Amino acid sequence: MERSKETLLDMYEKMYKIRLFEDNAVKLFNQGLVRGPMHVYTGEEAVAVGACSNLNNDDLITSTHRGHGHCIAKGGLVDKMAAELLAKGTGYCKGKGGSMHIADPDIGILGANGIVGAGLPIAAGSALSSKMRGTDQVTICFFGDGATNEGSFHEALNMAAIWDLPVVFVCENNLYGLTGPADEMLSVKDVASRAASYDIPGVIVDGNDVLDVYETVGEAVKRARNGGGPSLIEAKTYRIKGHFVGDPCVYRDEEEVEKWKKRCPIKNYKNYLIETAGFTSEELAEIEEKVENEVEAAVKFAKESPDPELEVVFEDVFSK
Amino acid sequence: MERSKETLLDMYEKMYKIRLFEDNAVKLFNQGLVRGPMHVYTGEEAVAVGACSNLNNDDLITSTHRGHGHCIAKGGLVDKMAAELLAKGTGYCKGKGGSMHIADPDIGILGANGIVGAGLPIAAGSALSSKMRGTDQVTICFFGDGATNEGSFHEALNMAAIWDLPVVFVCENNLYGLTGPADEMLSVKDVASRAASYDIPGVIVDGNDVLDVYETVGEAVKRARNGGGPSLIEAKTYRIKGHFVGDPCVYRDEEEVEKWKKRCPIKNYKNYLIETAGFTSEELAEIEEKVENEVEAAVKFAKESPDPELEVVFEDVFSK
Amino acid sequence: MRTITVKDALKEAIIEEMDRDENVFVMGEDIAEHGGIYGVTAGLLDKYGKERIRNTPISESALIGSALGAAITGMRPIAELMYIDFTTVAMDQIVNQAAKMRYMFGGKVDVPLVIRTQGGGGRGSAAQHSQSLEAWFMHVPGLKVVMPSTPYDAKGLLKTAIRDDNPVMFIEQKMAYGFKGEVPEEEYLIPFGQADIKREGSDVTLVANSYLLPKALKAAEMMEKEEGIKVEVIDPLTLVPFDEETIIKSVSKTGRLIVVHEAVKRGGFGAEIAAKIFESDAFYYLDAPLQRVAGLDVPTPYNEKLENFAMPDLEDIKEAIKKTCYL
Amino acid sequence: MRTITVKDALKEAIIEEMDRDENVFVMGEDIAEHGGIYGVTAGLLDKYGKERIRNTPISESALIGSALGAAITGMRPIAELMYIDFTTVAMDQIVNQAAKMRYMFGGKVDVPLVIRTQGGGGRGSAAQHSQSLEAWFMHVPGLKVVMPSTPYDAKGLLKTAIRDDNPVMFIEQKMAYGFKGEVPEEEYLIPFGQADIKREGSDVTLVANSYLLPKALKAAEMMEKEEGIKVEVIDPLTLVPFDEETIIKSVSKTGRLIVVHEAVKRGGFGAEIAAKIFESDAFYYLDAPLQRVAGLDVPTPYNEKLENFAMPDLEDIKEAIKKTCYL
Ligand SMILES: Cc1ncc(C[n+]2csc(CCOP(=O)(O)OP(=O)(O)O)c2C)c(N)n1
Ligand SMILES: Cc1ncc(C[n+]2csc(CCOP(=O)(O)OP(=O)(O)O)c2C)c(N)n1
Ligand SMILES: [Mg+2]
Ligand SMILES: [Mg+2]
Repeated sequence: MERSKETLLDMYEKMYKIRLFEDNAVKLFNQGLVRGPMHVYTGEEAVAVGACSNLNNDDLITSTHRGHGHCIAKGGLVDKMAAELLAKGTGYCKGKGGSMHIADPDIGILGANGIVGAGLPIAAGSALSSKMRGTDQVTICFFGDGATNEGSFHEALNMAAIWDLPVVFVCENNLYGLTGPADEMLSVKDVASRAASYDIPGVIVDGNDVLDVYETVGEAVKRARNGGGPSLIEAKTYRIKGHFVGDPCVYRDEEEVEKWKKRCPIKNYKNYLIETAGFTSEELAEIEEKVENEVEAAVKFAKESPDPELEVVFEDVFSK
Repeated sequence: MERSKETLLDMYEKMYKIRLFEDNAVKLFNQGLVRGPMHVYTGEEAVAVGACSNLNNDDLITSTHRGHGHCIAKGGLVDKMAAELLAKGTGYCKGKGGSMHIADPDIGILGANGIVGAGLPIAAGSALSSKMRGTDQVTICFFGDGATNEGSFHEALNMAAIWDLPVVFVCENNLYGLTGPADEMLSVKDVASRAASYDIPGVIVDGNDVLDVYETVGEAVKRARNGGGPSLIEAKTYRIKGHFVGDPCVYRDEEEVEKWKKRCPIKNYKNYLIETAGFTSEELAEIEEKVENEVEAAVKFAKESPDPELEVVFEDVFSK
Repeated sequence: MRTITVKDALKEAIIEEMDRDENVFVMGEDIAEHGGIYGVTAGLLDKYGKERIRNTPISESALIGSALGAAITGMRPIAELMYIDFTTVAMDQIVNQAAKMRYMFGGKVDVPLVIRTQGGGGRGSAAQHSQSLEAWFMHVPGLKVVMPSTPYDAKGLLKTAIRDDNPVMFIEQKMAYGFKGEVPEEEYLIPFGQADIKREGSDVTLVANSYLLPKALKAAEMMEKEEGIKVEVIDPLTLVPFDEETIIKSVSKTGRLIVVHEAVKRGGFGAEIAAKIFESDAFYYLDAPLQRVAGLDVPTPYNEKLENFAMPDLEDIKEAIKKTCYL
Repeated sequence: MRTITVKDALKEAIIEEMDRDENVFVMGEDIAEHGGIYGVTAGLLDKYGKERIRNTPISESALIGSALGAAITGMRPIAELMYIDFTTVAMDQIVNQAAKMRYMFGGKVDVPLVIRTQGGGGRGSAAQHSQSLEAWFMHVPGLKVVMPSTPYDAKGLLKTAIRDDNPVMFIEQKMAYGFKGEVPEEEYLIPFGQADIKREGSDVTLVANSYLLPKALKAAEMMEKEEGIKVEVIDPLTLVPFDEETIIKSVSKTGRLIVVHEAVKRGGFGAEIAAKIFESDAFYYLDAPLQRVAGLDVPTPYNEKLENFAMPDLEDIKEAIKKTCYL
C-alpha cells in the first residue's frame, strides 16, 4: 500500500480538522447557535479519514446523522459546513438542511442522512450507476453498528453482492446505537461476520488506527474498482461524546469513556508520525496551526454570514 | 425422535390432503370461481407437514401468500378454506380474505399474508408473547427464499436471536421468488448460511423428505420450547406448479420441472411407509379415500354456501 | 387541581394501565435507561424491569411487527416509534398488517396495539424529523388516530387507547410535551370520537388540535378582544373516529370554518374536515369560504426563521379569522 | 388513428425514452423475462438486455433506494414497484429520501426518478393488493403524482415523467391496462399540471381520473340523455402539480362539484380538491353541497359483490349527479 508523505500528512490534517471542527460545533451548539439534534464524531476520526483517503475526487460516499467527519474526510469545506450548522444562506444547503443533511454532490458527498440505515441502498445505487456508466468510481458507504439491524442494511448488501457493485460498506461500530449497546442489540459479536450472509469479504479493523483503516479499506476499494464487488469492513471504535450533544449518557459509565479516551486516534497517530514515520513536531504543528486558522475562519465566516432570505423556503422543492 | 404410527399416518394424510386440496383449488380457479392471485403449494407438502407435525394445538404459525399447505398442516379445516376461496360467508374470513388471508387464530394459524416477508416480525412477536406470558408455546414462521431478501427477514431474525425467542424460521427454498431464481437473487448459495448473521443454528433439510423435515424442525422446536432460542431451517424444495395459477413460467424449463416431479414428496413417503415402515397399501388407500371424501365434501360445502350479506362489508373494520 | 405536563400525563397513563393489566408493556428504541427520546418513559425501567420496558434494536419493522404479533396473542403492547417520520420504515406492518388484519380475517382477531409516536416541527430537526403525517393514517381504514393537546386529554386518551382492542396511532407533538395543565388525581378516561369544544363562540368555527390548539385559543381570545369576534374552538381529539356532528353543528351555527393544522396543507386533515362540511347540511349555512391555516407545501427547513415561516403561527390564525369575517 | 391499450402505450413510452437516452433504464421485480406482473415491460429484455431491464431481488427499500442513488449520479431510472401496496416497504426511500433530497441539500441535486406502480381493486386481490394510495404521496412535498386513464394520456405523461428531473409517482390502475384508445404514431408529450376537460358541460363539474374516468364519462353521457344534465368531466392528469385553475373555473360556471375516486373516501384526494374549491372564489358560485363518490372506508374485501360494493361504480356516479342537481 502506497503511503506517501503527502498522504500521511493529509490524513493527519483531516483528522485534526475533524476534531477541531467538532469541538467548535459543540461550542456553537452550547451557545445556542445550532438547532435540532447534532451528533459529533469525536473519537472516530480515524475511520472516515482512513477510509476516504483511498478515494478520488469523483468517488462517492454516503453518510449518516453523524456526518461531519465523513464530509471533511471526503474534502468538504469547513466554512460551508459551519455556515450550514448556523443555518446560514452560505451553508452547504442554504441553511435548509443543517447538521444531518450536509451534502456536496460535486465532490461525491451524497449527503448526511437523518434516517438510520437509509444510506445503504442509496450507496448501492450510486455504485450501480458508476458501473452502468462505465466509470471506475467507487462508493464508500458509512453507517453505524445500530444501522446493521435495519432491514435496509440487509437489502442493500444483498443487492450489492449479487450485482458485484463497486461499493465498500464501512460500519463504524462505536459500541452503541443511540443508547442501545451493540452487544445487546446485535445478535453477533462482530458486524463483520454478517458478511457471510452475502458471500463477501468481512473484515475487522481497529477504527482508532487510521493506518489500519486506510490499508484495509484501500484493499476493498481496489477490489471494488477492479470489478471485484463489495466488501463489509467493521471499524471498532468509540464515540467519546454522547450520542447527541447534550446526551446525559445514562447508559454507559465514565470508566469506559476514559479507557477509550486514552486510545485517541489522533494522539496515537501523531506519535506514530513523529516516532516511526520520521516527521517533526514542527511539521505537525504547522499543520495544526493551518487547520486552526481554517476552522477559526470558518466559524467566523459562518457567524458573519446572513440568514437565507425568506423566499428560499419555496425554492428547491422541485428542480426547474 | 418419536415416530408413532399415528404421527406417520397423520403426516401422510395431511400431505395427501394438501395435494388434493390444491388440485381442487386449481380446478376451481380455472372454473373462474376463485378470484385474485392464487398460489398453490403442490410439491412442497413435506415442508409444512413435517414442520407442523411437531406442534401442539396451541402452538402458532405464520404463513405466506402460498399458505394453503401451512393451514392444512396446522389443522385448518378444508371446508372453511374452500369456502373462503369461493368467497363465501362460511369461509374462514367470511369471504373477505381469500386465498392470501386465510387464518384461524383459535388453532394458532396467524394468517396467510400477501406481503412477502411480513410474517417474520409477526412471528417474532407471537414468540415474544408466549415468552412473556410464560407459556411453552412455539411459533413456526414459514417464508420463501425470495423473502430472505426482504429487510423484515433480517430485522426479525436479529430480534428473535437477541431475545432468545421460541420461534423456528422455516425457509421454503423452492428455487424461485416470483420469477427470480434464488441463485441470481440471493448472494449466498444456502439460505441456511444466513443464520451466521444471527448466531443461531442454520440447518438445511431435504424439503421433499417429510421425515427429514419432521426431525430437524423437531429438534429446533424442542430447543425453542426449552428456552434455547430460535433457529433457521432451510428446506430445499420446488414448486411444481407456476408461481400463481396461470403463470406461463417463462423463466424456467420443463426439464427442471420434470426432474422435480420425480422427487414427489408424497409418492416417496408412500413408498417409505409401505416398504420400510411396514404399512399396507390398504391402510394408505383408506386414508386416501377418507381425504378424498373430505375434500370433495369441502368443495361441495363451499359451492353450496351462500355469499356473505352485503352488510358484512362494514363489519370487522374495528373490534367492538 | 394539580398542574402537570403532557409528558408526565402520558407517563401516568402508562403507569396506571401497566399496574392495572400485566399484559400491557412498552417496547421501543431507547425507552429504557434513556426513558425515550422525549423522556415519556423515564423511570419506568426501575419500576417494571427490562421485560416490560423493553428496548428494541433499531429495527422499526420488527418493532411494530413484533408488537402486532404480541397483540394478537394475548399481550397489549405500547410500541414507541421515536419519530413519526420513522413510520416510513414500518409502514407495511402498520398499514397492511395491523390495520387490516381483523378485517381480512373476518373478525377473528383483536389487535390491541398502541403505537405512540411524535411529530411536528419547531426544534430545527429539519425535513426528516419534523413531519406531521396523521393524514396518512386517517386514510387507512382499521386504524384509530389520536392527537392530544392538553395534559388532561393526553392522559385520558392514552388510557383509552391502551384499553382499545384496535390499533391506535397515538400522535404526540415534540413541542407540546412541556404543555402544562390541570389533571385530576382520580382516574378518568376520555372516549374516542367525541370532539371537545375548547371555547364556545357564535361567529366562527375553528378546528385545531395538538401543538396548535393553544395558539388557536390565544388567537380566539385576542380576536374577541380586538374585534369582538366570537370564535368557537373545537379540538376533535381523535381524527378516527371523527366527531362530525359537533363540527357540523358548530358550522351550521357560525357559517364560517377555519381548520388549523401543522401538517402541510395539501392533503392534510383540514381538507377532509372541509370536505365533510362541504358535503353536509352545514353547507347551506356557510357565509364565507374555507380558511385553512396549515404548513407550507415544502419539506421542513432547518433554519429557524424559515421553519417558523413554514409552520402556521398565531398571526396566521388571526389573519384567517379576520379573513373569514371579511375584515 | 390507431388504437392501442394503456399497457402498450406505456411500453411505447418506455421504449421511446430508452432509445432517446441511454441513461434511462428499468428496474424492478420480475420485469425482465416475465415482463412485469401486468406485462408492461414484456419484450423489453430482448431489446435492451439484462443491464437496462434489470430484475431486482424482493427488496423494495433497496429497489427504490438504489434507483435513487443511481438517479442522483447520472442515471434516469424507472423503478417498477409491483403494487402500490408495497410502497409501504419502501416508504422511507420515497418520502424521506427521494422527495426531500433536493430541498434538504439546498438544490444541489436533481432526482430524475420515476416510480411506476399500480393500485386499485376490481380483481379480487383483497386488502393488501388493492389499495389506492395516491393521497399519501400528494401530501409529501417534493413528489409529483401522476395518474393517467387513457392510453394517450398514459404515454404522453410517462414520457414527460421520464424527462422530469424530479421524483415522480406514476400510478397506474390494474383494471385500466386494457383500456383502449387512439394514440398517434408521432411523438408527443403531455405537460404536467394541466387538467384535461374530457367532456364539456355547464351544469355540473365532475372530477375523475384513472380507472373511474370512463365510468364518469359514461355517467355524464347517460345523465345528459336521461335528464338533460350537462356534466363537465375533468381529469386532472396530475395531482401534483395540480391544475386548480381549470377546476375553479369550471365550478364557477356550474356551481356544482362532484369528485370521483377509487381510494377510500376519508382522506382521499377528493377531500383536497373539495377544500381547494371551498377556499377559492368558486365558493361564491356554489349551488349545492359537495358530492364525493369514493371507496367505502373499509379494507378491500375479497368477495366480488363486496368488493364491487366497496368500490364506486356507474350507479354511484349517476346518483351523485342527480343529487347535486337536487333530482
Ligand atoms: C430509522 C431510524 N430509526 C431511529 C432513528 C433515531 N436514531 C438516530 S441515530 C440512532 C442511533 C444510530 O446508531 P448507529 O447506527 O450505531 O450510529 P451512531 O449514532 O452510533 O454513529 C438512532 C436510533 C433514526 N434516525 N432513524
Ligand atoms: C413486499 C412484497 N413484494 C413483492 C410481492 C410480490 N410477490 C408475491 S409472492 C412473490 C415471490 C415470493 O417468493 P418466495 O418468498 O420465494 O416465496 P414462493 O412464492 O416461492 O413460495 C412476490 C415477489 C409481495 N407480495 N410483497
Ligand atoms: Mg453506533
Ligand atoms: Mg420461492
